[in-house]
Amino acid sequence: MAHWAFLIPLVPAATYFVILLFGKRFGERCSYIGIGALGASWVMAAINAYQWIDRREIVRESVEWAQWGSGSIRVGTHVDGLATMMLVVVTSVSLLVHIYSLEYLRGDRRYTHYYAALSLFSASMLMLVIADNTLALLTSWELVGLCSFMLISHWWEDKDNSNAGLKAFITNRVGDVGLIVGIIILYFVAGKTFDIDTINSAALSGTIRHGTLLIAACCLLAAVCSKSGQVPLHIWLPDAMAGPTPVSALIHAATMVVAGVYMVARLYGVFFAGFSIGDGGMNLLALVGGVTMVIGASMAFVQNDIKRVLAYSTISQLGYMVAALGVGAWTGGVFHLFTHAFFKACLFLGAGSLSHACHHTFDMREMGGLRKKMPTTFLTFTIGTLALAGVPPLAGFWSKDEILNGARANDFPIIMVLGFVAAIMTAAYMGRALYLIFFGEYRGHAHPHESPKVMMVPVTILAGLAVVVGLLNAPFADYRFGQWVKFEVEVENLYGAEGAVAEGEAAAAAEGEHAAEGAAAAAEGEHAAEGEAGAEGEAAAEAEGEHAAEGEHVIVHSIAEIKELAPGETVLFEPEEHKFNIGVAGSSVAIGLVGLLIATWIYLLRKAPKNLLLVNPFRALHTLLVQKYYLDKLAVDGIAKGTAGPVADGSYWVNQKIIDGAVNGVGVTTKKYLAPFAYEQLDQFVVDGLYNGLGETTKGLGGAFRKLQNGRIQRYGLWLFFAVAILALVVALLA
Amino acid sequence: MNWFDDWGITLTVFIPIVGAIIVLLIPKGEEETIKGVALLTSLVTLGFAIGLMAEFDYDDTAKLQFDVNTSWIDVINSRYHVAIDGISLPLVLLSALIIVLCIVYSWNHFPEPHNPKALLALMLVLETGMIGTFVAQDLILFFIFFEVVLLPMYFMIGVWGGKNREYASIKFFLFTLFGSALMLLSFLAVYFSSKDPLTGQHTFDIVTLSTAGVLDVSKTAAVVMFGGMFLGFGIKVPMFPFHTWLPDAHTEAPTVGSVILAAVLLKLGTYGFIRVALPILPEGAQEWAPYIGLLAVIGIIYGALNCLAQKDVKRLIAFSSVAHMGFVMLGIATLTSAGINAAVFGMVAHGLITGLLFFIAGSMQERYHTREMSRLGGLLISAPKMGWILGFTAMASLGLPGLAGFWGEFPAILAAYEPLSVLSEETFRTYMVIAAVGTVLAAAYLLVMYQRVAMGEVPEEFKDEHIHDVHGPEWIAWAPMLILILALGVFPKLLFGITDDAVKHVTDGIATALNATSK
Amino acid sequence: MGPENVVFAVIAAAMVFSAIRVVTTRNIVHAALYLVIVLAGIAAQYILLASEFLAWVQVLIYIGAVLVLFLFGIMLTKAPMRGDNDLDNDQRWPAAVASLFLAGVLGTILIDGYGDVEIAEPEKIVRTGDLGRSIFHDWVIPFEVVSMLLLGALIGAIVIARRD
Amino acid sequence: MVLNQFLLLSLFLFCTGVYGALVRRNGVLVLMSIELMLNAANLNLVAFSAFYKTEISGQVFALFVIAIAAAEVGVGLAIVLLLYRNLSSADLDRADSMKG
Amino acid sequence: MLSVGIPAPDIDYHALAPEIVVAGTILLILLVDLIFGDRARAHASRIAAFGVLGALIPVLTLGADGGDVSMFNGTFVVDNFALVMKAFFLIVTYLVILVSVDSMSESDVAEPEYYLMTLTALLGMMVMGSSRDLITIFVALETISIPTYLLAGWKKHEHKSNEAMLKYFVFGVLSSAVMLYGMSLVYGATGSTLLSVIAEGPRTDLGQDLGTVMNVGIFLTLVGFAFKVSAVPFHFWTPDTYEGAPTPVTAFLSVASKAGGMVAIFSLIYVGFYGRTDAWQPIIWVMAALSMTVGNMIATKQTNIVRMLAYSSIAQAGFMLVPFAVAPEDGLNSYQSAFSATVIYMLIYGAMNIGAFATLMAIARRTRSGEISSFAGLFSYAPTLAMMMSIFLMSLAGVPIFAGWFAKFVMFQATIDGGTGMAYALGIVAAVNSVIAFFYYGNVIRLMFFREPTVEDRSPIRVPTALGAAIALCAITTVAVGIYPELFARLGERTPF
Repeated sequence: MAHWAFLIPLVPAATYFVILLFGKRFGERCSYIGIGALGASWVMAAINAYQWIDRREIVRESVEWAQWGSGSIRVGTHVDGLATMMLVVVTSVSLLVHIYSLEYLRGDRRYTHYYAALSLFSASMLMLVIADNTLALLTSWELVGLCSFMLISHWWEDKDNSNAGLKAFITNRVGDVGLIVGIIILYFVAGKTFDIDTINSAALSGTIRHGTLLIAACCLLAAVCSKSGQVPLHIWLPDAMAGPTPVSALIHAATMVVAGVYMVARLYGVFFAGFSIGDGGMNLLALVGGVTMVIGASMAFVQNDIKRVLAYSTISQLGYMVAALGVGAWTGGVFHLFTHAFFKACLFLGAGSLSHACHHTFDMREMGGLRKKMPTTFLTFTIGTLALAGVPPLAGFWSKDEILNGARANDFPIIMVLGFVAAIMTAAYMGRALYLIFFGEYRGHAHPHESPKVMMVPVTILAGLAVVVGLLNAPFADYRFGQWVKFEVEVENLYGAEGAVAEGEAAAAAEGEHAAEGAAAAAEGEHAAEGEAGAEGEAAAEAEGEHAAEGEHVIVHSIAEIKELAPGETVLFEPEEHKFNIGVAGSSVAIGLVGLLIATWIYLLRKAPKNLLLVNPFRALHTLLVQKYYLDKLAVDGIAKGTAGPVADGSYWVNQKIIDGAVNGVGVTTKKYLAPFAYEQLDQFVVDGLYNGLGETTKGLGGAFRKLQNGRIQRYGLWLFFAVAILALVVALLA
Repeated sequence: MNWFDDWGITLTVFIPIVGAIIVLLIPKGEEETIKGVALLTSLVTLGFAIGLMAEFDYDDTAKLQFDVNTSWIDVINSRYHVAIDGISLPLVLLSALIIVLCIVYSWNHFPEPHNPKALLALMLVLETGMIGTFVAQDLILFFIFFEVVLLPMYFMIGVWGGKNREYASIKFFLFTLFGSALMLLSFLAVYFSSKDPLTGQHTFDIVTLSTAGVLDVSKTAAVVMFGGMFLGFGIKVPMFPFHTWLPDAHTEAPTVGSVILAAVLLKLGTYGFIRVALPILPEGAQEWAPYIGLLAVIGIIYGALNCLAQKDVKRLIAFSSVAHMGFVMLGIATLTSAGINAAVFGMVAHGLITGLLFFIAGSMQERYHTREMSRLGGLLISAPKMGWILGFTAMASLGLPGLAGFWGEFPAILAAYEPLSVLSEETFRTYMVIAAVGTVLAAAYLLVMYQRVAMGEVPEEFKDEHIHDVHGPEWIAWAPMLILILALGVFPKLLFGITDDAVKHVTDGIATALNATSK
Repeated sequence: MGPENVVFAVIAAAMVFSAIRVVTTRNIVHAALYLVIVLAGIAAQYILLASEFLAWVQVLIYIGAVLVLFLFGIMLTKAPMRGDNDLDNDQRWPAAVASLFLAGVLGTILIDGYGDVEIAEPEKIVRTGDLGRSIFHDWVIPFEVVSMLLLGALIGAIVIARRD
Repeated sequence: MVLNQFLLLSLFLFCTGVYGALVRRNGVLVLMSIELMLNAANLNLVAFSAFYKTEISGQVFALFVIAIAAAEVGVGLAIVLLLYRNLSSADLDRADSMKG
Repeated sequence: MLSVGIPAPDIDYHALAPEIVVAGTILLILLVDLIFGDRARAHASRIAAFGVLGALIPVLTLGADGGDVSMFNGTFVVDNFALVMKAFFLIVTYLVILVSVDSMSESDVAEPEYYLMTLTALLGMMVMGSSRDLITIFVALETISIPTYLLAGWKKHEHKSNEAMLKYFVFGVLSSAVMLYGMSLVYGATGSTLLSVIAEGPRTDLGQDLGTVMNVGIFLTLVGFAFKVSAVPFHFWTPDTYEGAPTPVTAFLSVASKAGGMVAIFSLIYVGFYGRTDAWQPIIWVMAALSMTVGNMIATKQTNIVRMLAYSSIAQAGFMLVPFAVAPEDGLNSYQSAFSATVIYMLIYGAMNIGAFATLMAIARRTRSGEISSFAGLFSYAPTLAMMMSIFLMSLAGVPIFAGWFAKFVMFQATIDGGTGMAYALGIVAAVNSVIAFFYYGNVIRLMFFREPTVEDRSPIRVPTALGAAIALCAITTVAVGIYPELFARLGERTPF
């Protein structure tokens, strides 16, 4: 199947054109075309997954796409574990969303367009995950953005919706600048290629100057920020909730927004080497992720719109993934991507179901007590919430735990702390949402009822998946996921080697030395690597053994290790994996539960004093610090509320006013002042004026000359003789 | 097909003008005949262009094919030398196609004052000029064709234009004329500095002049000569400080005028750089490249900012041309084959995309009788198909990958990362980043335009009006462009495959002349 | 200073005076009469320069014909015969400046160019026959053309001047 | 005799003629001034002709000039007459309807 | 008769045939008029036209013969240049006659005499083409001038026509006085009136440096011709005369008479003064630059079409002078491109300018006005005339594919060939001016095409056959030469002395 992987996106792509061109003829039946196409893709993805697990053979296919000068630009597919995993996730969620939308969107004005866009999105997203080069990645990256724009502004009659779409697209474009620049830099430094494997390999092999690599990585990070909602470019994501809810589930929770994370995972060599992830300490990638997860989570507290709560939650969870990759926990990050897709989609679709029941409102203040009226929704939503909060053995627990453990093991304490903070907040705000919606009295005016089966079946399936998928990488499952999906790239050590672009004179000077050293260190390094790998535990040793048999390459985990090798030697690079740690797991569970308890305390039991928000936040913070280990309910209540109030409000304010405001401000300034200035002042006046001025001057001079022509012949004669006399003098002087 | 080798290009170039004369001879009353003859002429021309395409030897696109070289003005050693290579071919096809589409488009709604005879004749004359420019291999012949397009366009704007047409047409004419005068001076300077190795005389032959050693000039002289050409071509492109004629011309021109202007006329300038200025004066090019690059990126940003300030759809599209041609010029300024390939691709893509945008803007104006974005809205409701086409084209215009526009922009930006080795990398990398930022602004103005025009509710004033969706002639005119935009976007090799060798020939020449390592 | 120089000086003085009067006198008929003196003076200078034939032509044509023509013109246009203050226009000063300027420039050049080279005594007087031979050998074309010109000018002047 | 005495006399006549032609309003007077200028040129020619012994083309030239000057005067007077008839004045500055 | 023993000069009557035919035609017209009086009024134009065409025949046979003929001690030479110029004058005069026929027969002017004057001027021009001697040049110039003075006032009942004649006459006579004075100085410096002797430079046997005298003499001589070609600052008569004179006469003045002056400049400079570059080149440089600039600038302000064309012709004269101003000093052959540039420019200018005036006359038959504003909307009721006018104006502006581009082209070519800083500077002045020129040419076109007509009568304009033929001839020439410049280029190439 992997050889035919291009069919997987091609089927929905064809569907897009079919629906677009003949949609009117099919009417509502076009949805079945879409579902059929996705079904086919899903089947192919499943077959592919099976084959991958079976053979684990990376398959690449490509054709020439463009050419210029000496370079031939190829495009093709690249199917490995990561791609396989993504194919499964995307086709699964997309298929379920397609089905769900049958009912949810029934009777919509642009039903056919909706399905067409959904098909196009699926196609683009599938293409994105199997792209073998950065250019194809960029293409599909932009295409998913376009689909996102189309679907967010699906109900474009309302200006707010189209504004949201615009905001999404333009914000993403800002990030795309980074992507474009990053890709271009990588194209050149990796030896004029867009091929991802080559780029990864080149990045790790030491042929590229570190500074350049850092710039490239930073550029790509900007794209990650925009696409995957990282601070400070996350602002579009909450607004994107203006689109239909299934779209939010598919695009803005499960798939498109993780494209950034996927890209980091895909080009991990670049990030790993560029941000020196293996060296520990702190790096920008981890920092961005860490900050995002806390800020995202904190803002989720103050939302009344259920979809916005989920949106901030998504931001926060994406922050986890990015942070995971930033700390070197590659598998953790990718695994979290995997699990998150299911439970977050489940939550969104649940939210859709709620709104379907409650007169298309998403306002939690108009809900409450829906537990009895919508039991399936309640059940699935609860599973999703618990999975998100990291309650074992649900999916979120395993993946989040792995991230925190990775941060610990790779020596990123700050990230770990931030992770815990975010975890507690996550549990708390999800608890809050759960209680506000399903418990207490119903506060709305509609007559809520359970949604039809067409909607609830997908939700239930997702809930079921949210329960089980986490087990794939559980210790008792032999960390299967980690074996199936891993980052590995063949690297030739060129640090200090002849012909390496590395560093001009310095490198040249050191060359001889290095060569000698390298040769001596060759055997040693090999052994060391092996030894270390062996010490890592059975699973790793096993994996290595396999590889050693296959590719006969030594496996290394860090650049330092590569550098120790002899120049020219080829190794297999893999980020180091850290497996289950009971301490971290326990803490995270505890923290999750604490969060839930806080929420329970406040929202379910309604024990919190009403004026708690008025408490001076500094005093609250002080109290929190001083009475750190107090398990006093009131104190906890106070701290929780205090944190949830002003800090979240503050960060929301920052979000809305400063960051959003800055962007809007830049936008408004550009539009209101800069652009008119450029247009009215510069273009119309200065530039135009200059040219018109030339014309006027000509005419003005013409007028002056005309005065000489006063109509009297003797005056003409006078000019004649003046001219004669003067010119005669000139001639005489020249002679 | 021996006769075709000899006559193919000549017929393609001159059939339109014969058609124009026939059109002029038909009495004014017989409108159907006039239209028929004009359409037939343009179709035959397109047929010949396609014949050229079919007979073209794609294995050697750098070679000049269908070469015809006979005497013309012996006094100044100027010859009738026409031929096409991989750079010319796409542009010839584009020109022939656009004219057919324009004639079809205007079939039933000629702009006021109603005078199909004159308008069609002008369009056919334009066609001769455009195709002629793309095939000429002699500087004087090139110059003549380059100038032939001037008059018809001037009249087109001036007679059939909007309110401010006189100002616009004069401005267009004067700018271009001024540029041509200086360009001609440069051509002459080149002529007098040249020596044809075969005849020992001065020569105007572009091919000969592009050969190393034919031109004997000091670096300073080369820089000055290039400056003249720069002005001539740069005004036509138009590059940043010389662009002010463009918005006026576009805004005032009738729809087909805008389309032809955007689709083909602007390319004459960029084509001139690639065909004439760079190969003949590589040393001049080297000195000018950073400044061309600078003006190009200023154009990108400046054009985009101005777009944001526009209230008028057509004017917005016009300013977007400034930005897009900035990308083309940036590609050219890198002097690399990636950059120039991108430029040629950008020329074709911009021709199709912006041409289509102008078509749509024209159709909208015809229906709404206004181009004020604040008064428009809900196109997707009133005329959904047109709304979709507009959306598609806007996306293509903002450089969405998978559509043609991308392949003009991205490789240009890419090429700026690593310009020819004799150029400053730092400078061009800065340009690269600025140009990339330009893409954000492009998205902004196009989407804002789309939002204003196509989305939202239908404004009160048009609520009760019947807005006709895309009709027959419009479909016929637009469908080929839509298909090409998509096809070129998905299979860029269709075009890159043709241009690459020819461009490489040019860049290799430049690199050799400058002792640079060709990249 | 030989006798011819004395003659020259006397005639020249008369010519200079008369010329100035021609352009300054307030009586138009006087101007014509002063012009006679100048033209006659020129004829005299011709003789000094040993060009008798030319001198006679000068007298015959200028004094005999042209001047009569002028007088006719004066009468036909009913020009005021007596002093007329309004005979000059308002650009006397600029005109004076222009002509003096010109005189200055050209005079300097002439003095500079020819210094005080002498006109030597003629070895042989230029005879009318020589002139005729010269005209009919070298300048037949101008001669014939002048005849056509005079014919044309005559007819043209009649057409313009006649009343109809 | 010094050549320059004739030349300077001629120059004087010429410049006087210039002055007159520029200042005199009456057409006939302007024609007279022009005659001064032409005669000045003639004097030059004859002087040079006498100066270069073997050269008589100067005198021939002068003859032609005299003939043509006569024609010019004839034409000029015709013009002045016509002007007088149409404008009732022989003043040149009356004719200034076209300017600019 | 031969008592004084004048040896009969060698006369090649074949070489003189064109002039003889023209002179004969003049006499024939006179005779016919004398004998038949008013009955033959209408035939004068035909006789003139046939005479002119008849004179063209020997020009062509002479051209076919090849070989230069030099007569009368070198004062009169018939070479390629002379033949080309004579043919040009003949054709231009023929066109002017065509243009004049209807306009003259419809007004109350003296018709046979009109042609007589025209042919007399033509005779002067033809002689000018062959003159290689100051006396002949002077006589030829006056033969051009005096009849044209009279022609300018031919509509003698019109004040403007009188005024045109007066100004032309006064200015012309003043200039020729200056010229004559200059010639006397040149003669004084070199001791000869023969250009071939003058070319040897000032006499050195006097122990005096006559260089300055000669240079000033050269300059003063050129003034007379600068007046003829209406180069600034000797152009003042031009607008007034052009405006007031009958339009066919204006056409004649603007092309034939101007070309006559230009031909004289050719002979003088390239045969006589070539070695004295420092005398004439700076002056011509200044005149060229001034003419282009001043002519164009004032033209932009004109409201009368003829006046505008007058200023345009001043500017065009500037363009024609450019090659002189930049002709390189080294060697005799290197002025080739400068020389042929002006010849070509002149030929092309003739076609397009006569065309413009002819079209103007055709249009004025309807509008009865010389105001530019009266051209408004012409395209809507007289599309062909509007197109013709546009062709000529565009050509004057130098827009390809009309002949004017090639004229401008060779002019620019000459500046670059000149290769000096001053040459380039003048080239830039010319370039800027060719853009400015479009302001006013374009303005007329704009009015014709883009405006609503202001006249009431919008029926198509009937164009008399002769006039139409002239317009057509000019238009065909303008377009044909524009597309295939070789037609004229060859003439320019073959002409140098």
